[in-house]
Parts: sequence; C-alpha cells; structure tokens
Amino acid sequence: MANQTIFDRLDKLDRRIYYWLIVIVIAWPLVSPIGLPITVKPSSRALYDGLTAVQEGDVVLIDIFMSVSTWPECMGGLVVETNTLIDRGARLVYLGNSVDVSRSWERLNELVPRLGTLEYGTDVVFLGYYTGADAAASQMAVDMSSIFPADHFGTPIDDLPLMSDANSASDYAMVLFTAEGEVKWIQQWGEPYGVPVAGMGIAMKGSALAPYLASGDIFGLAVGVRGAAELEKLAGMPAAATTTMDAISSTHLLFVILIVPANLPIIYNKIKGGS
Amino acid sequence: MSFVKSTAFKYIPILVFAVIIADYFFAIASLGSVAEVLRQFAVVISNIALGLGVISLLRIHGRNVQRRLEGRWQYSIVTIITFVTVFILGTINANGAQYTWAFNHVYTTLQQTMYASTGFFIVSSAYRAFRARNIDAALLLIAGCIVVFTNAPIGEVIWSGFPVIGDWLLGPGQLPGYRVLMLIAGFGTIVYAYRVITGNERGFFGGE
Amino acid sequence: MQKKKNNEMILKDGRIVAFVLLFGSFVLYYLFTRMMEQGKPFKIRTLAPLEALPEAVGRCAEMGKPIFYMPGIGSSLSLSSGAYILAGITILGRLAHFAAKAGVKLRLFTVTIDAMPLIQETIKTAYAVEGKVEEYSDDNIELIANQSSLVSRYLGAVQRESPAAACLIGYLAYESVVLAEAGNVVGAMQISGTVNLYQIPFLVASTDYTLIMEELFAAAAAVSGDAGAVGPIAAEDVIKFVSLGIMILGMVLAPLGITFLVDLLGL
Amino acid sequence: MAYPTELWGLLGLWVGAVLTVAIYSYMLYKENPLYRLAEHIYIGIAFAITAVVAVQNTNRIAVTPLLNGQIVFIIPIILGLGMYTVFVEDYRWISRYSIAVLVGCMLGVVTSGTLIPNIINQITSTIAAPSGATMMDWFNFLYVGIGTICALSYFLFTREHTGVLAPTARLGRLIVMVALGVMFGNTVLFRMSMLSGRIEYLLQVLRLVPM
Repeated sequence: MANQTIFDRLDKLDRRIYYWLIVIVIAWPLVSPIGLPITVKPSSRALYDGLTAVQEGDVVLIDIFMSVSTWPECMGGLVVETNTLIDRGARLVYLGNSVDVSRSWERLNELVPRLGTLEYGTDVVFLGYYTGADAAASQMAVDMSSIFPADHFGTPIDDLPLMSDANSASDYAMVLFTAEGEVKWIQQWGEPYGVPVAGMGIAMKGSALAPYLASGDIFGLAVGVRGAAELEKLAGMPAAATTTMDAISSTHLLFVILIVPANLPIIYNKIKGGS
Repeated sequence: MSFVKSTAFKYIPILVFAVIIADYFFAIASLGSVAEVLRQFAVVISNIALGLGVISLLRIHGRNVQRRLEGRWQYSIVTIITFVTVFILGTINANGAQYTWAFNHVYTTLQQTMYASTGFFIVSSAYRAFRARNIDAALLLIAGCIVVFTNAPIGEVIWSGFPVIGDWLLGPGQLPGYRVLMLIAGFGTIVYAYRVITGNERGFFGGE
Repeated sequence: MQKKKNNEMILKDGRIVAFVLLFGSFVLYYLFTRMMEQGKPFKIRTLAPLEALPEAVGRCAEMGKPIFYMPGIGSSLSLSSGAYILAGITILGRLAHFAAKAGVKLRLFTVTIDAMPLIQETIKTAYAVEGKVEEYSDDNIELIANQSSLVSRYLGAVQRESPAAACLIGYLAYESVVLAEAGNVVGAMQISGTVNLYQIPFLVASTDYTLIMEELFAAAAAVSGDAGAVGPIAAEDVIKFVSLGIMILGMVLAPLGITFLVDLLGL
Repeated sequence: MAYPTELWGLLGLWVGAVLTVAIYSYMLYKENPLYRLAEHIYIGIAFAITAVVAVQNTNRIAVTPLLNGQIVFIIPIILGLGMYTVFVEDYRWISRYSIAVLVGCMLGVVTSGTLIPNIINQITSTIAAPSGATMMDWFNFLYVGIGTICALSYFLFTREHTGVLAPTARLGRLIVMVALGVMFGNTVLFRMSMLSGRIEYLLQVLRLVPM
C-alpha cells in the first residue's frame, strides 16, 4: 500500500519535471562523451556494400526528401553516401521533395567540400525541389526534363551534359531515398524499371521499410541516427551521428526507467488479483 | 450550366483514373502520352495549389487583427508581417543574403525546434500514460523496450541479449504484423479509389 | 485500326495478377454493394472499441462528468486526411445518441473549420432523435485555430472539467499522445482510433481501446449501415479469404520445393 | 564548420538560440508571450517559404514552357488558378474541376503503385521458400507465414471471431502488437535524436561543445 501512494504521487508530478530531466540527460553526454561501441546491422552493411559496388560513371539519383527538421537523423548518412559515391567515381543527381531542399543541399556542400570541386553539370547536378509525389516520380521515370526543364539554378536541363545521359529511369544505376518518400521510388522506379532502390529512413520509418527490405524491393537500409552512425563507422569517418549516440543511450535508458516502475503496480495487482 | 456547376465534374476523376490505370497495364503509345500529360498537369496544379494555405492563413489572421481579438491580434500582426517580409525578400531574390539569412537562422531553427518538441511529450507519457493494461499492451511495451535497448548502444552494455532479440524483432519479428498492416492498407486504397470514382466518398468537393 | 491483332495491346509484363486483382476487386465491390441494396444483410463484426462507447458514456453518467471527443486535425476536404475525419464524425454520431440518452455533456474540440457544420448537424440530429434537442448547445463544441492551441485548450479543459471518458477518433497526429496522457492523469476511460500508423502504438499503450487502421472505416461503416460503405468491406473480405487461401497453400508447397504459386503470382 | 565571427553569422546563431529557447519555454516553464511570438513568427515564415518555392516552381515547370510556345500548359495553369475559387461562394464550382483532375490522377498513380509492392509482393515473399536452409531460416519462414495468416484473419470484418477464427484472430492481434511495439521503439529513437539535435545546437552556441 505504501508503494502505491508513492506511485500515485509520481503520477501527479508536474510534467515539467520530466521535461527538465530529459534536457539534463541529453546535455550531459554531449558535453562529456562516453563513447559506447556501435555494432553494425546487416541492412546498413548491405547499403554500404551497394554504394561501394557502384561503377565509375554510373548515375545515381539521390532524393533528399528530408526537410531541415530531420537533419539530426539523416544528414550524417547522406554525407557518408555522398563521400562514398564520389570515391567510386559515380555521377550524382540530387533532387528533393521538401520545400527547403536547397538549404539541405547547401548544408551537404558545407559538410562535403569535395562536392564543390566536382564538375557541375557533368559529374553532379542539383535539380532542386519537385512536388506531385508519386505522379512526379512516375513521370520522371519516363522523362526527367518534363518535371525539371531547368535545374535549381535555372540552367536549362539541355545545357547539362549529365542530364542528357540520364533522362529516364533506365539510365540510372541506383536510387537513394533520404528520410521518407521511399514508396514512390519503389513503386514507380524499382518495380516497373528494375532500378535498385535503397537509402536512409528516419527511425520512425524503420518498421515501414522492413517488409520492403524482406521482399527485396530495397537492397539496403540505414535507419535513423543509429543507422547513420553505423554508416559513419563502416566508412571510417565518425562525425555528428556518432556523437549523438551517447545521448541516445542516456535518453533511452531514462525512458525505460520511467516505464518500468509505472507498470509495476499494475502487474503486481494482476498477479495478486488475477490468479 | 447547372450541369456544369453541379454534375459534370463528378465524371472527371473516373476518366483521369481510367487513363492512368490503363497506361499502367497496357503498352499503348498514344495512351502513354495522354497519361504523361495528365501526370504533368497534376504536378503543375498541385504546385499552384500550394498557395491555398497562404490565403487561408492571411484570412484567419487578418480577421483576428480586424476584430482586435483579445490577446491574439498582436500576434496575428507578427505572423502577417513575417509572412509579407520574407515573401517579398524571396520573390525579389531567392538567393539574396537577407532571404538566405532568414531561411537559415529563423526558419531552419524553428522548423527543427517545433519538430523536436514531441521528444518531451514522449518522456512524460513514458511514466504517466504507457500502461500494460492488458496482454496486448504489455506485449507492445515489452517489444518496444527491447527495441529501445537495441537502438541505443547502452542496451548491449546492460545485457548482450538485447540486440540479439532486438535484431530479430526489427527483422522477422515485426514482419508478419507489419506486412498485414501494409496489405490491409493496400486493400483499403483500392476500396477508397472505388468509392471516390463511383461518387460514394463525400467530403472532397466541399458542401456535398 | 486492327486493335486486336496489334502486339502493343497486350498487358505489360508481370502485371496480369495486378490487373486481375484490381478489376476483380472493383467487380466484387459492385456486386456486393448491389446485393446489399437488394436486401442481403452483411454485418460488420463486433469491434471492441465501438462496443465500449456505451460503457464510456455510462461511466460519465455515473460520475456526473462530461465526455470529450476529438476528431483529429487536418482538413475534411483533403485527400490525405478527409476520409479519416469523416469516419471520426460518423462514429461521433453514435456516441452523441448515447450521450443524449444518458444526459451526459458531450464536449468536442476541433481545428477542422470545414467540418464544423457537419459536426454540429451530426450532434444536433442525435439529440433531436433522442427528443432532447433543448439540451444541445453549440457552446460545447470548440473550434480552435491550430494544432498547438488545440493542445493547450484541451489540456486546460481536462484539468478543469476532469472528464470521465474521452474519445480521440479520426486523423490524429503527434498531439494525440499528449492528449491521451492528460486523460490518463485524470483517470478518464479513453477510446482512440486512427489510420495514421505512426500514432497507433502510442494510442494502444495509452488508451483503453483502439481502432487500428482499417478498423476505423469498418467501424464507421457499421455505424452508418450504408450499403455503399458496408458492401465494399464485405467484398474486401472475399479478397482477404482468397489471399489467405493462397498463403496457406503456398506455405505447404514451399517446403516441397514447388514454386508454381510464386511463379503464378509473378505473372 | 567553425564558430562564426562576422556580425550576421553571430546574430543568426543567437537569434536561432533565442527562438529555440522561446519554443521550449512552453514545455519547460509555461505558455508565455515569448513562446507565442516565436510560434507566430514560425507560422509566418513557414508559409512565406512555401509560397516563394511555389512561385519559383510554377515559373519553372509551367510558365516558362508556356512562354516558350508549349501552349498546352495553359490548361494546368488555369486549373491551378481555378483552385482559388474555393474561397468565392458563387464560383466555387470551378475549383471542383481542378480538384477532380488532381484526385483522379493521384488515385490512379497511387492505386496502380500499390498493387504489386503492397499486396502481391507481400504475399509472394510470405510463401517463397527461405534462401538459406538453416533451422533459423525455416523457423522464421514458419513464424512469418503463420503470423501473416493469423494477423490477416484478425482484419476480416464481416466474420465474428468465433470458431476457427477465435484462436487465429487472437494470435493475429498479438502479432500485430509485436509490430506496433517495434514501431514504438523506433519512434522513441526518432524523437530523441531530433531533440538531442536541438540541445546540441544550444550547447554549440554557448560554446560548451565544439561546432
């Protein structure tokens, strides 16, 4: 009985106490990192292996679906993908379904300065924002230039040599999605044209992506900041995602610590009253 | 005229739908180009329609200001001024220094902050809301906690079994359940398409 | 034009099964809707969350407290959220009957301005049918400007009025977790339902009953009893049975190394 | 990335920090004027940016081709503008035509896209024999297959869960709970990494951690 009153009192606790607790628990390991080891999941490895198998001159489409709000989840992975593909000598076409995609593109350029040294129009193109979701992806598969008559900077697509080699789905060696929006690539590019699809999902999409991974519709997958940290480990370039992992550990521990005692009285009563 | 106003548009979804679907199944060149034009139209229309939200926004906040709504109208002015200023800056030059600054430091920050705020709620809910009320909820919470300890490196430190069970859950474990959710969502999409093209789905066209 | 002989007229590779699935479904929907219109009664099975509505109202009546309802955010006119919100309002109709009958105050919170007339009409009709139209009041329905204001209004109202039950049924986004938490703290019995998959785990963990995905539409169809809604759901069950049959057969054939079924589905 | 030194960069950094604190003051303290101010700035700027991008895009994908002689683009432009009659009671019917084209197209694309990946492929991969031949592969094959069958039986809506369906639907619901539990865990990861991104930003502004 005495236990219950404590639980009751905790139940009525001001929610702000929980909020402050979470701030402290995140900030602490960021200021003094612990550096717990990270093991790599097979799906992340499959993605990385796919990237390293790209041949020189292959064209890869990279959909930066993430808005600036999901940078903490996916920017780390996008950096690794970009670096790896540049190493392989792939030609890169970037685009995005989020209105702020140009900001993500700038940020990517800050984080991968090498991107700026590639020859624009020949080795890399930034097409910019598109809307229309599935209809757009389905249309792009047939004719890129009808959705993008010009790139983000206003250069007519005909003046970009790379795009004349890569105007329809069959010209692409791979599609990489970022954060979300994977379904349209699977359904409109992967399934009808056999273009290999893979990418980074925000953690929330981990479950949504698992059946596609199991059915082979996508060949590789890195999930959330954890997946990004795994990619950073595989590529041997620890960065932001790796740093965040300690804060992930501490917050997740707090989360479980909060759930367990809240449920103890229920389980106790069930066992006592139930049987 | 009343036919045009109240009835004729009801046949358009089924026509457009038929063309797109036929193009998906049959390889007919002429059909393909019609479908292509329609898809392109949809992209343009949805682009222009992005401005609808702006009109609603300006109407709501304009009305707040007009009526001097207690405790709200001053904030509505802030919204309107912010909108107008940034819109003008962006229209003049979307690559200009001022617009870029507002984009990078105000928009980016607020967008990320707003998005992240749900992190707070999940923590208080952890203690005050998530309960193993029955076997179903208990199973959900146990699976959830194991995944939590699989995603966080600390789980492995606590017990090396967490990532083993967790990886199974993240792979085959969740597969049948999630697969069925996908299947029924897929079946649901077909029902929904049928209801819309046969005019059984109310709502869409407003005032129906 | 010699259409029939033209090679281009054939179905694209690998899409025969998809073709049969889509048009087979449409034909079945049509047939079942017609059958129902002609008097064949298809019944939606018992859905626990729906059955719990009278219990929730009864609880409120016993304790003399109000019941809360929230049909979610978004626009009822939109392609993505419209159908869910309308389903939520259909279920609201049934709840309003129970509430009117038991004399329980029904409080509704919404941000969906375009659904307001429908919401008001739905509740008012229920009160009228129960002969209590004078107990209906527009003041119990609150229209709120946006999502974050909705959260603070709802939390405030829960604190002040301490409802004995709450329903979060419709197009729910992240705010639903906060609302469910608030209901939990005052000990309200809660019923939820949405098609937004990402919210469902949190709703299952924090509310007493949850309509999971298509159960929401099934529940709305059960409430409306409309042939155009129930018929296709009954027809969908036929397709589900066929899928089940294929899977059971396939499970038996796979260990024997017979890939006939897999090959067939690949057509 | 280094800590900015020039005026606008520094100002931007601090504006960002103040806005972040303003928004979180709602959770960490209570609803207050500073929070409302930041919230209203957010609404204004988010819509402004959407509008700017919409104008740019429309120019690029429709107006420019039209001016270059592709007359056909006049149709979607008119239909797009027609959407705006939704605000004018007398002419609202025009918007229904725009919506009708959009709805028909989206439904067509989404429905055709859903058939194979969402339905047929999911059934096929349930019954395809496992690629490996270990005990675990066959165990997973059985678990996934039986699990899928049971879970689908739970979602039959016109049969009561009695008889054969009683045990399968019950097991099916539990199988769905496992999947929902995994989503639950993954969402926690998502929310926490979002939040730590913001807190890291604040610490960077305060120079407590390197940029």
